[in-house]
Amino acid sequence: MEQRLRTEAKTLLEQDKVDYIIGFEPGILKFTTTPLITKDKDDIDRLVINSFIANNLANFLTELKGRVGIVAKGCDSRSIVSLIQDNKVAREDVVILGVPCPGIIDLSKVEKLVGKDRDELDDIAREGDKVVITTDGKRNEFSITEALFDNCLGCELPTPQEYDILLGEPTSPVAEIAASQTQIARLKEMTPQERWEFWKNEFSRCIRCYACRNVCPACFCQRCFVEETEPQWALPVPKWQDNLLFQVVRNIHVAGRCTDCGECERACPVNIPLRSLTKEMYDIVSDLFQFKAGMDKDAPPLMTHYEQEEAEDLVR
Amino acid sequence: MTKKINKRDIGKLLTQWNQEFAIFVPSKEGDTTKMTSWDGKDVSFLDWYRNTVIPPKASFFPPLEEMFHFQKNKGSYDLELPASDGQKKLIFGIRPCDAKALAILDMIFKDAYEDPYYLSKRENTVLVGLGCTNPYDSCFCTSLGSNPSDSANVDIMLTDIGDQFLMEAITDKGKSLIANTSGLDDATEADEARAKEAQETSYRKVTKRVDTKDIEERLLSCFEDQDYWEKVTAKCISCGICTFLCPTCYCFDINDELVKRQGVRFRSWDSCALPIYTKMPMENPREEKWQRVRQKVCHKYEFYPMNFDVIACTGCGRCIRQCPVNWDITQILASLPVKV
Amino acid sequence: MPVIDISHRKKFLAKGNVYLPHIVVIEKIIDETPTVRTFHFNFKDEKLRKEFTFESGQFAEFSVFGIGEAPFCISSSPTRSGHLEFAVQRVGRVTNALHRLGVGAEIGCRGPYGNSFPLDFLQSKNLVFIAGGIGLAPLRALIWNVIDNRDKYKNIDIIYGARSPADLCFRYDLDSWNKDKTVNIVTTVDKGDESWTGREGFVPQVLEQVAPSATKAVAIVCGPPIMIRFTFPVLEKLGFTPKQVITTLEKRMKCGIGKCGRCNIGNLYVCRDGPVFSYAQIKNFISSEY
Amino acid sequence: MVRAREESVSEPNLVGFLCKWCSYAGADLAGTSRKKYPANIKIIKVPCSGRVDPLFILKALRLGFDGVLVSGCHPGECHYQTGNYRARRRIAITKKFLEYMGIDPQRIQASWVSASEGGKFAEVVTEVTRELKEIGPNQLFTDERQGDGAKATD
Repeated sequence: MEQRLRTEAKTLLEQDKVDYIIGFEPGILKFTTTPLITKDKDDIDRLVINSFIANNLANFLTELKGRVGIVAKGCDSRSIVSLIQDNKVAREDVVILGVPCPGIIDLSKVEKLVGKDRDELDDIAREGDKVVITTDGKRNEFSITEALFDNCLGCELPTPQEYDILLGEPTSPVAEIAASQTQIARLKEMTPQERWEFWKNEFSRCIRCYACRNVCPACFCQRCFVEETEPQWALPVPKWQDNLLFQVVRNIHVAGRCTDCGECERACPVNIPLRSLTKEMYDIVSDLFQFKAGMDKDAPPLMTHYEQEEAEDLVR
Repeated sequence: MTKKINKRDIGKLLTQWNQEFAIFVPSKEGDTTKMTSWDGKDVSFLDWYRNTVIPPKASFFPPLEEMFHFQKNKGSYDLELPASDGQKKLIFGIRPCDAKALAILDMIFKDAYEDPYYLSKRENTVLVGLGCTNPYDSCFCTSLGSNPSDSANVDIMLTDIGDQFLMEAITDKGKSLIANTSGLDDATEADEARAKEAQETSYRKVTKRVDTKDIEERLLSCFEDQDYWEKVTAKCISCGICTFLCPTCYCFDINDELVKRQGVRFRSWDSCALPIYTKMPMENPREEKWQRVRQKVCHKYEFYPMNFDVIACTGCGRCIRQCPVNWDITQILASLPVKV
Repeated sequence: MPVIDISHRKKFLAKGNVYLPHIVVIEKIIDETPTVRTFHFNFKDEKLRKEFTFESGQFAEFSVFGIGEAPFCISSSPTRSGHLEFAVQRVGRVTNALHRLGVGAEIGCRGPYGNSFPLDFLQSKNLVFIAGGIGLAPLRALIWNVIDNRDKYKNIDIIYGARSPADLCFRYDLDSWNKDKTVNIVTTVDKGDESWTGREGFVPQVLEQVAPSATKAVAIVCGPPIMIRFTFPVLEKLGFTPKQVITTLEKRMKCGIGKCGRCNIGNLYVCRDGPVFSYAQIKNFISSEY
Repeated sequence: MVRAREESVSEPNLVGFLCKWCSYAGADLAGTSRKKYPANIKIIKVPCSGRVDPLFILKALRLGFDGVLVSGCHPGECHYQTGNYRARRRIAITKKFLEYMGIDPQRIQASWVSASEGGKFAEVVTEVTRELKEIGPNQLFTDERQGDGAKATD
């Protein structure tokens, strides 16, 4: 797949079909990858596809000017489609290099499985439905479902639906829906007061670095409401009340655009379980309006559309 | 005056110190780690602690701090400074890189005008350092004039020598504390030899490097090279992680809140990575991402040294470990297009 | 490092805490333009009212409690006692709040901060003041100082521009300076209206036309960044060396004392090492950051 | 309209975002036709219920209001054709999502009130006020410093 990607990417640049290629290259740290955004053919040989290509590269599309060839997993391709639906990206300006995605390995889960930090591990290898983590020369086998990101476990469409070039054979979902929802299920068992306390507690840790927002392809506003000063909607300081307000409103604002890619939670430096918010919103939108983000580039976006008869029971 | 203490007696030692000090130790909060108030018994951090995600600067320069209160009274205002608790504090287990970072922060907070909030906490606190035995692959302190066992910026330094910690008093503060602490054994020459060996082993474990030679000149020479900066910052997402979690970053914002005639002025962490940081109504001098990243790199490696003769980076590696896109400052410093 | 002695600036700290403002009272408000107001103010504290001193070019941090704090230069001259002044253009949260205040309102003030115009260096020189819009405010603090010590300085040229005739600030000052025959004032607007009989054109262009001599002269420049950017090359063309050009800059500031970080130009902080700079000091960094 | 909170601790504070074409006129009519309804509502006129960003709702709760009412034209009667349909989607997801966060969904209310429905407006406000009284004051965003859930009504 990697070789195919390099060939295709090089061709796209050489034939001047795109101005940029966005993909992944190995990160400096073990078991990491990092986005590669380049115009230069010589960089193409650094492109990789492996079990650690976590970033949602669609995030960079709204920033780059020009035609872009972009490596996209299932969830990323839906983010791209969502951007097309919102007229933030023109379909003809992107060449989607689709990666059928078997799921991405969550390093923090791996660390917990073996009780060691990432840099103390010798190897992490995926072998079918197993993951083999080698530490101190010893092989530790686990089911892959224990090592994938929660959102990968619940992923509905691991193979991009929208692509120009599909780099491999379509894959089927891992479909561990329950496992992907354990945190949400736990929250739903709580009383409303307990849930509010839970979130209050989580958001008192927030340092307002805005990584969740900046890493999110659906958060493309030129100016975010938290930066408004007249009126000042939220204090620009890390008080839990304002942290919580920011995140709740952010979730409402990206409803119907969020594809459950899990980037916000992965980026959060203080490990707030943000996906327990985004995924719930994803489900609410799906239940109420049978809408799933980024499925159909020709469908109108959730919030610009309506049906005559819907959600009427919530209005007096 | 070198002492030693059994690792299993650390709980007792902290209990003893707790009489006089509020003790702060590395703690887990959710999946993140920071220095928090010791609960009086848990010393399990000795097993898992490598370094905290939130740097210890937060104990002196918190993410959110009340500067003063104000009360509105028929159009008049009464201002009131927050009462200082006067409580003496002890941070147990601070890493050499973070202790050095505090020494770096002292310079800016003492410069010209003294910053009363930071300095009062600093004066009130004893730092007990703990040498690293297991640095991260992202650590590069040895390139910045420090090392995993550096005792230069703490009051008391602990070195892991197996079942025990060697305990050295570094400052007068540290000496008097150790003199008043019971239950410590004198370290033998063999202990000190073991410590030295352990320190050398740790030193070798730090493998990441940056070349800081002529760094100020090199950065100045490519300051205007927009193409270069654009290329190396393309993947940055302009979040505040690398700066907020940097132990030497000190930028802050000041904001008011007024509810029912009771007001507070806050100071909170701010970041040069965020566009709004420098935004003026008509103009933003650092509108573009590459300008902001350049500012971050240059501030640490060029401007701070120009003002205070020290690089404002201690090689703790947090910015590399925590970056959502794995941006690496050492790569930038290594790839500067130097024009001779 | 640029060790600067600022001990004289620390005289007026409230309770020894540099961030704690003093309470000042607004005594008079003058509408300069539709968006600019001058506030006359004085300290609530009797003692401070008598003892407070500052130098031309310095600024202070003013707060509207509950809204926030912003820096403004003190636009009156230390040679004129009785009250202090600052001028505010309505552009953001704090400035809007200031414009909503009336006479008698209490606001916070801490300062004075920053350096000041180098009076010794300016002595016995020809002075060319170049200002745009509200940029005249800090220069005004110096111009009055110079006029009150007229014999110490040589010729004075003032080139002042604004977007439109209605945007010209301190017209009452321009009128009174104009009475002095040794002061040459040129006003210009980007675009005039029916009643405007003066010059039209941007400040840098008008400067080029007026072409003041660089011999034994110092140019003192203040205005929006775009004006400053285009003025420097013109001055260079007229023969002014970087050392002969002095400017006072504005950046987003919060703390006012060189700590919060945002107002730097290279290693210099506008609030602590400035706001008054010679072009020679900042030219390394200014092109892509100001 | 600012009540002394101390006098009536249990009286809920409600903010209403009313569409200027229908519900605001409906409220006006309720007033002029002397329909009785609780004075607990603070009314903010908006050009259309579609103007109400869920942010407004959160901000009102953050400021300590006990409930928020968004009221617009009946479906099919929007002055701008579709504004109220969009409002309906927004309110639906906001209500569901806030419920998940642990906020009582009754704090977020929506109604369709036309310019001629002064009576309905009075009924809605009466009903909502009663419900808010039942669920008690909004303490969601209070913390130690603000004590009793201070209102930023001044």
